[in-house]
Amino acid sequence: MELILLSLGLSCVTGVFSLVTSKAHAASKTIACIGGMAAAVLSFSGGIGALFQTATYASWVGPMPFTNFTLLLNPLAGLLIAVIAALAFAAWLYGLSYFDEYYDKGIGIIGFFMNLFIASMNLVILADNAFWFLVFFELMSLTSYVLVIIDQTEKSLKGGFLYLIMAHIGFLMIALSFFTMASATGSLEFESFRTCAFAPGIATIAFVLAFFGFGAKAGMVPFHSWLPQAHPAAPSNVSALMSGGMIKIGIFGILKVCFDLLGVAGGEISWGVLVIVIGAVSSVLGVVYALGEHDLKSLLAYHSVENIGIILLGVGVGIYGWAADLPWLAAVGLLAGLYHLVNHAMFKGLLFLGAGSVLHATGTRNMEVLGGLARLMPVTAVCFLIGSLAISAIPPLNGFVSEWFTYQGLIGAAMDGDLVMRIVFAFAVVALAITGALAVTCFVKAFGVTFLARPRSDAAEKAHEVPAPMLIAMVMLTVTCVLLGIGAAFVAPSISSIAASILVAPAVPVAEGTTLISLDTVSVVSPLIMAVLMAVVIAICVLVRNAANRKAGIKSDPQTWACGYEFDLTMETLASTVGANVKNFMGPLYAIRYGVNRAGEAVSRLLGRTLNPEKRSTESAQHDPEGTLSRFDRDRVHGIAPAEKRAPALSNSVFSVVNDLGSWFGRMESGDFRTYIVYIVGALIFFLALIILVR
Amino acid sequence: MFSYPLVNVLGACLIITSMMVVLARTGRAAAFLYSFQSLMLVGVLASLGFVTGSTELFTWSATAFVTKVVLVPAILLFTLKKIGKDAQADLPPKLNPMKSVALVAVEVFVCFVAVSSIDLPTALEVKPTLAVSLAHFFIGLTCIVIQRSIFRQIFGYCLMENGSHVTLALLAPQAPELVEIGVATDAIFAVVILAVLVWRMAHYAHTLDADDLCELKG
Amino acid sequence: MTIIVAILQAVLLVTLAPLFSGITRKIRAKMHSRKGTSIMQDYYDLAKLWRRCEVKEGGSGIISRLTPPIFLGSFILVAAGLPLVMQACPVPFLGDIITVLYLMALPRFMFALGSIDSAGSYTAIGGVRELLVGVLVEPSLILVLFVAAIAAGSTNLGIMANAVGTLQAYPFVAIVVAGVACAMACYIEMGKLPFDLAEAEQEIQEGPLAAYSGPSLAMIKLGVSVKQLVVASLFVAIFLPFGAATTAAPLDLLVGLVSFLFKLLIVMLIASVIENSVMRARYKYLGRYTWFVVGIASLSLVFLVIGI
Amino acid sequence: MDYSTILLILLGCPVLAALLIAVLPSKSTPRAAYEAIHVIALIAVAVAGLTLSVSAFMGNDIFAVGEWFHLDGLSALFLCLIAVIAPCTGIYSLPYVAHDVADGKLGPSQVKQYYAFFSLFVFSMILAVTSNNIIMMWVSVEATTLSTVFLVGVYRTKLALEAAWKYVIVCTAGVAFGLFGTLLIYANAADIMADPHQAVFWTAILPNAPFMDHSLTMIAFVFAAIGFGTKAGLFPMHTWLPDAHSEAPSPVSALLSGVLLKCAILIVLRFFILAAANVGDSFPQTVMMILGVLSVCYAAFEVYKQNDLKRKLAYSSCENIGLIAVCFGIGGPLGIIAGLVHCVAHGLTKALMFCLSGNVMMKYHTRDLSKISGLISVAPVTGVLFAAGCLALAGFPPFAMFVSEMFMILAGVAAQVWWAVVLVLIALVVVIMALVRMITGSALGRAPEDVKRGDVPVLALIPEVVLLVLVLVLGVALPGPLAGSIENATAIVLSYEDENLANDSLFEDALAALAVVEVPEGVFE
Repeated sequence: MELILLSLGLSCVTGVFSLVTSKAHAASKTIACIGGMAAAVLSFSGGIGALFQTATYASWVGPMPFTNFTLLLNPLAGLLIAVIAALAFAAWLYGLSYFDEYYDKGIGIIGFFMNLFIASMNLVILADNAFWFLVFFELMSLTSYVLVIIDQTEKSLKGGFLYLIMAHIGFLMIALSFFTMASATGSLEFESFRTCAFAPGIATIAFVLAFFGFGAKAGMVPFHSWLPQAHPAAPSNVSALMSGGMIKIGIFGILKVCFDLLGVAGGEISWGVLVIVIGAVSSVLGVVYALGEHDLKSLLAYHSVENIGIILLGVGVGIYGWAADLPWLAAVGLLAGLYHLVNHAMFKGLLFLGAGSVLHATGTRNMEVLGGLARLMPVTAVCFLIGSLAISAIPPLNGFVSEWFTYQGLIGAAMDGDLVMRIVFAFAVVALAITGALAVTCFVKAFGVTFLARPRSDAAEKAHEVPAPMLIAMVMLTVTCVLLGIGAAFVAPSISSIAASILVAPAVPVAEGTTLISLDTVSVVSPLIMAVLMAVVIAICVLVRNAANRKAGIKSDPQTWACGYEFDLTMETLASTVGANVKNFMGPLYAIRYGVNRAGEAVSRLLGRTLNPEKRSTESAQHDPEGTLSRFDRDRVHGIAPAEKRAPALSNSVFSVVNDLGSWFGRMESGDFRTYIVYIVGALIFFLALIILVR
Repeated sequence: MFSYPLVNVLGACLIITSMMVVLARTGRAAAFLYSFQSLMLVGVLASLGFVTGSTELFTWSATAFVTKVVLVPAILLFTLKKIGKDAQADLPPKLNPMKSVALVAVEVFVCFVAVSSIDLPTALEVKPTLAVSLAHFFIGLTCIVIQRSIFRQIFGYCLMENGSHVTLALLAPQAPELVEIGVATDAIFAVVILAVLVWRMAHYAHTLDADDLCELKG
Repeated sequence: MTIIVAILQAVLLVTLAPLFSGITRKIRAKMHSRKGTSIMQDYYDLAKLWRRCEVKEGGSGIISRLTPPIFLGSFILVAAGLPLVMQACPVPFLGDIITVLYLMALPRFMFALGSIDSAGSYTAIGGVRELLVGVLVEPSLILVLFVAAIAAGSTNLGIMANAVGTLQAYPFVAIVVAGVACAMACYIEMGKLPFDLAEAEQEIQEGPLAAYSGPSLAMIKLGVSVKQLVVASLFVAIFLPFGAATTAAPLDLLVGLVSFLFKLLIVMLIASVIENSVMRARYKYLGRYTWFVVGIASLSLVFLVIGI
Repeated sequence: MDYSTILLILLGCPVLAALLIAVLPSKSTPRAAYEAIHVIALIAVAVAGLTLSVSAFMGNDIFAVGEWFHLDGLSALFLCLIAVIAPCTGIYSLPYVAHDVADGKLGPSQVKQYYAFFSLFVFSMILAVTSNNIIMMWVSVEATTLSTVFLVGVYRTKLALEAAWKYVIVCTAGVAFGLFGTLLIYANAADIMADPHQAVFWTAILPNAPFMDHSLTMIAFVFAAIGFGTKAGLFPMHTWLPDAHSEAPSPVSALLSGVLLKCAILIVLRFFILAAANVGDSFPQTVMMILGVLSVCYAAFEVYKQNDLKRKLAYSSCENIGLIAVCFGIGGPLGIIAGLVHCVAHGLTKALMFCLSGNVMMKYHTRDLSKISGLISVAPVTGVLFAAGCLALAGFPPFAMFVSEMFMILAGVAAQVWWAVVLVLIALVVVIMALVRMITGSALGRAPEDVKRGDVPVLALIPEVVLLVLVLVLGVALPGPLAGSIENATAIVLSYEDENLANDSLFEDALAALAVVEVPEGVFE
């Protein structure tokens, strides 16, 4: 605890110093990064230390008279803090070079807010009081909002706007949830929630509100729309921190509310079902929409939606097992969820840093104009490839381990479940399988189109390997990914003990020697041995093939064979090639988005017409300015999205409805003050009538 | 002679005079009528003073005489003179006289009904006057609402003021003089300020038409 | 002991793969009323390629070089883990269905990357399509395996094979229906008509190979043949485990081996007969067929849920 | 010097200043003379006001001139607000007026008028807050209108005059209803009290309130709520508010919105207390709730729609006054606390924002938001203050309004008025959308070419920084004295309730009461 508090203090001090020195760009950057790294090291050691200890609790009389300032560090909090600290360390290290580009955009501001952002994330995790939790939760949104809009381009401003609004909606739901509990216990301390046996109705209301509230932060469907807009807009290492770290706070919140705060009240099976269904939908839709993206960072952001879905599947199994009193399931579900949480933080952080390196080297995130980077920036390419393999759950990397546990949890749950539950779990398993297959496709696209084949633009041709700090940061995360994979047998027991501490139950055995075991489904897997075997077999194949090559010789032909046509760069696989193919089969899923957006637009139009009939007639004359582009150009600019018909995003429809309502209300104020007086008299009469009604 | 019926009769006169103020064709005529109507008000106050034996009310009527019968009409006439040719101060009202009278009648009726349901010992004897004062207030509001000329709307304000003055006298005959003086001076200040505003409007914007003052809207 | 079985299995499948491929070609020729090549023709082809000089084409780099070994290696690993001659996994930690499925994703991943790497347009299209076929097959395959796993009470292939082999897997009808669905899913995965024409260049599975030559091409061609056998074996292992050894006694193993080869041959024969009686479907309409398979798989789920 | 004298000095200073300024000849007196008098008077107000507030927070009930003036914990809170915001906006006026004079918008006589009426305005607000005589309360509210008319119309453009006219007509008409309410209460009290002369004093009526006639008290409360609610800017009586706020000079808008509206709320609250003591709290709460929810919902959409910076802020005031009304409508210790904290928080925040809008107008010479962009690059300090102010107004931590909004939600959830909570929250989201959009569009983005770089005078920035610091401090901590004062004030408001919760910490009591006390039924029962 002391270590973490020290690190928080350090973050704040660093932030202020960085702000103060913001005129001297390099100094400000160095202060921010070094200080941030030191703080990250401190909080990492603090977090790791907390994993194996009992919870520490600290409470002070805070500045607010109605409530104390209370912190709680338990293993779950320790895990989250350690994960965020690891990411933060990589992000700061990366920033040492990456922030050079941000000198004229206010490096001091970045240093200040990024430090505050990390500190507020840690405080959200630690806070054990509803009021302070909410304060830090909002601060976290706010500080990250500043980081999102730091570029001040139109796109980033729009993305940041949507982000802040969604975060706030989520925040309000969380507030309602906490206050529902508080009004039953009469205190804002989590300690009082924890010991209160809520009535089932209240508990369910609180859980559902909290689930959707935190879900909005986590970016699950249907609250995902901010994620692909906001994350890409931030500096890449901040995106890594947001996508890898911040959205996990949403998961943390769900776990905290469900198991900790409502622990005494006990859960309901239906909560688990809700979480699983939302998780399944999020995972499939997330990856499907990711496939439609061209912007490397948007693609990664959509993948966060997918991975949050997978984490939710694990968590859902945990909640189900807990509510149905199946200790093994509860433990393995949570293990799967938490493991994937850690994994996702690592590989998504890595991938965003990789995307940042691409951006740094070429100045663009549009995959269509990249290509051929593997030769120019080999280290980045290897790191990105390993990250891609990990996120696609290819054994023996870490993504595979957590998804394996998720599958075991789901199948194990189905074995014990009744009729309805079996169908639910079958649905979840199928969704997870589709997600896995699509994720493979998606990362073939992301890696292949960006790094392989030939460069398709000058920018890509002139790319160069990024400076050492950035490389070290990426390599660090890559190594972590690999270690979390092949060392799973050593990591899983500690995560399992965290799950046990959440459930207040003895830990179930999940590993034996180098093998991971799944008791209920009687199955084992050993990433370490598998890795060795794969290495051996593949090495043998390589050796054999190379021996043959040596004997027969090897030549190089610079020309690509194009079935007799003259080769040209547009023949290469573009992101849209993949997208168009996917759309072929996944059309209905894109149609959902189109349909929803379209319905929103129709409703807003209808409302607008009825409310303000005279205003609308001019707007119909507008036509799509992109209509004149050729299909190819359109694809290069927008990805396959134009292949599906574009409808304005749902958020736009909402804004337009709000605006129309505003105009409609505004007609009340015609400008003639004589009618205003009539309103006053009307109000008077209304309330006098109310008196008659009351008496 | 000096008893509640007198108060009530004078109250009825108040309604009629105030209606005349509303219906007057020119601002000048309205100012004189208002002076006359204020005289009625002074009468009401004085007679109430006799009836209740409250000395405060005599002071009140004296101040009311000075302020309402003399000062306010003088200010308004002065304003009218100042406006002169800057803008048209006499504009036809939005509602024709027939409808206005009908509206006022309805208001008086509603006020009577409303007041009759109130049982307050202080106001038991003067219920009709209480209703009149309330109606008077609403006539003032009506004046503001139906007049196009903002100069004429000042009269609306004055009528409202008179109405509440009577109510004050009826319900709070024992209130300290200072309160009454506060209310009265407030009214004077208000009229002065309104008058200055009207003059400025005429001077700077060259219009006194309320329909022209609809540029600021929601 | 079981390790030896595993290695044996892997070696066996690798060595037999060209033979089975040759056999199906022979059958096709017969059905087309042609004489056809020798059933050993694939061996000759591979041997010839093995001696050829390799040409690195276009923009291809290290990924292209790595793809053939990884492709072949992964399938060898899968082959080693399947309960083929025994009703148990020779290497238990390779025998989990999830492991198998995800292990099979690695070659697909590398295959598609390799196809993009060479910068040719035809190769890449093939690679991407191959990925998408995977996407389409995955739901039905996982659903079938889900049913089998629940019926057998484990996700371990060996235990599943044992449960089916000893007729202990509970909802019997569900298992049978699941078997049918699994057969269809595996058939699609094998890359046969009407879905694919595995040995035609510029088709889905072989299209990406356009940029390969020499030993690499040989290796990847071998890999494709092994893949077909592995996929077929997966079906055989789970749903037709009859005759496989229940103990590790040498005699039992021998019986198991013979029966496995026999079953595999039958399956491959049936597959090639079907293959040669249908025409090529348009890739665009692949979804219709796979939906049908998903339907059957769901049916098995329904049977499982209601316990028939 | 005893506190009564200080109270008189407090009242006297601004009047004297106003008279002095009025007496000085406008042609020959340099502007500095006006400014000096103005500043001295305001500093006196600040010192005296804060001294009195602090002593009132200690629990003193201060009376002056018999019982005519009265300062208790409740009014001290509002006096405190005046004592802080009036000097801030007053000092802000100096550079603002100087700028307008340099621009040729204001002549010497207008400057004189401005400073004279400014002092008068401050006086009338102090009067409204401290008067104990209920008729005097009405007079003072009327006086606030009259003293600000020329401040609103000081520019003498057609629009400014139109706004001033609307302001004065709508407010006097509305406030006249307040007089009827006042009179009804007075007559009612005079009947039952031994000494009818005492019936004009609020402190004297309160103990007798339970014996008044119920129907009349209800009618009186409705009249008062409508009448003084007009001044407070509650829907549908708010119509003067956007016009007056948008056309007035920015410091005046700040004072109007930051303090005047709150003073009107205080008066409504006084009547609320009387009515609640008489007929129970459910009826006045229902009235406040309806007015509040309507205001919040209406104004929120207007805030979003408006494209005029100051109108946007004005509607936001309307929305926040609605929130305060909702808090009182929810009732209970928590609701009242929430309302009072919100009064303070919003007062400071909105004063800040209106001052900043003045900065913006000094730089851009327009209020049209579509023409204002890149504020941060044009005037960095103003830009940062502006962005922070918007966030503060949107209710983000660590700013003061976050605390009160949280309290409101908590109170609403505890009272189980879900419909109101949900409506208000939707409205709040809309408001946040509007304000964040304003940050996005105006504070950030590309600056127009024709705007000169560089910040406004330092003297204009100082009061804003002070206000922002206050908002920030209140957001992270409720300092002891303030918390104590809010407890005092709440206790006064809750005096109609049987069990007196005002012991050690009302906050904790209020929270704890949630668990113990049976949750009150919906406000309509």
